[in-house]
Amino acid sequence: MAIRVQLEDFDVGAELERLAAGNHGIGGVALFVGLVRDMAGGETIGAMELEHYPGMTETELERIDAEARRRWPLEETLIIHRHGRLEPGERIVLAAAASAHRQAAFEACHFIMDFLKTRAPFWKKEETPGGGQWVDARSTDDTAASRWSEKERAAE
Amino acid sequence: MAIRVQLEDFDVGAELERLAAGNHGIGGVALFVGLVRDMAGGETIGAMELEHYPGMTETELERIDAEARRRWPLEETLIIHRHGRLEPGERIVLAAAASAHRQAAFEACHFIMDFLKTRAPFWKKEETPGGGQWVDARSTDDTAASRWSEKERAAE
Amino acid sequence: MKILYFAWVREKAGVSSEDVSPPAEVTTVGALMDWLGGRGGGYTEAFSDRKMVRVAVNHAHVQADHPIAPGDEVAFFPPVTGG
Amino acid sequence: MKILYFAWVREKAGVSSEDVSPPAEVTTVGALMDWLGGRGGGYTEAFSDRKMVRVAVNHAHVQADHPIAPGDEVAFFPPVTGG
Repeated sequence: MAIRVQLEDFDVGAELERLAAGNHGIGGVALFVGLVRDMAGGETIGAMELEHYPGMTETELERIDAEARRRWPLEETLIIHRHGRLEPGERIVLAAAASAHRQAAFEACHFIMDFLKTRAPFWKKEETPGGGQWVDARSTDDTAASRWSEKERAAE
Repeated sequence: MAIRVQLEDFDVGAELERLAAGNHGIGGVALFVGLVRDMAGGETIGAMELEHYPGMTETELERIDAEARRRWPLEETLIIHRHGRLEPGERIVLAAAASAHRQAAFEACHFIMDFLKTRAPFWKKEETPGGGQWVDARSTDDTAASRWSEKERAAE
Repeated sequence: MKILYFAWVREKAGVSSEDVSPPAEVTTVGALMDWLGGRGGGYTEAFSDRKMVRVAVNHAHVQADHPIAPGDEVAFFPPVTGG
Repeated sequence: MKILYFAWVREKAGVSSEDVSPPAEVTTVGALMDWLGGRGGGYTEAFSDRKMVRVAVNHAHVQADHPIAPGDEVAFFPPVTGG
């Protein structure tokens, strides 16, 4: 249940080690690592600038994390999101969910990423040969997030 | 597209680094790490012995990997599974799937784990206070694997 | 009332934050957008395509009918693109 | 024909592998299980609950009606529990 918003890179192996340390009730950890790509919509990306809303970012990530823990029996969770200038290949985000069983870990990690994509206040500006360009939100991200609320309705 | 069956532990951070190295078409990597729990069915587990079928194990993991790559547009995949004696908290398995987009990475990683659980020839014997006990296969694992074939049928 | 702007809404408005005292009849987020955008120049441009502007009041996502009060922190920004 | 046993099937059979030459009429996995189990002792016990025994021929999962040939490697084991 840790949330971190930072300029610096993170060490996935060390974070996993810390997450699971001493908790032998954990049977599986699902992780997602987002990386900067060098192409988007046919354009070459030299780098990207990640702007965010300090204060709200942490609050919103905590809300998403709390909702994941309400929905699934999780032993541990972790969300790290970087901001600032990032080059292709660099790590942007890490989401991890640890549970006794793998289905809960997988679903919670996927849920966290889907909601982070549509609710956490980050904005990407890509450096392309034609200049800086704000990334458009993708409708597929809204679709991905909405399937979790459908699941909830179906379960009621 | 690497498969490894080994006695030794593995370094998740180093494996992720190697998987994504130099491939800037990767936008996301989904990973799953399975760990030995210290309790199962109300019994304390002192350690577990993982038996496997050398030769068939690699072949079966390659089949699962190839099927994942056929179903989703993946840039890279990795499956590492340990055998031998493992104590609570130790890593058992790592599955990773890298793709341009997160949905493909998540689904492929989940698919690999669900199929590994029902098809890869590994057997766990747990050391409990009452002696060694072979772990029973769980019907929920069959259910988890079968939902992927339902998806395939629905898509036809 | 503290107003914050992010990403291209910030670039169009030409400022990243400002302190404002809207008239008493501005009681909702929607009315605030009308009033802020009505000041002309970059502000008008920032709010010209209202469907593309998202709002948070005191760090929580809200809709245009959400009420506002003098001590609030109100932020305007495009749909988020993190992750 | 090489026969392999794993996990509790191995423990019940009392051997991990053996080379056998079943009679010519043993042409399927199911018939092979009958023949191997018919040898008594641990073998009979290993195959007593047939529903709990899985089979692979030459490293591929198969069903009881799968054909077998002299050069095959046939393995018997419980449902797998890795991961």
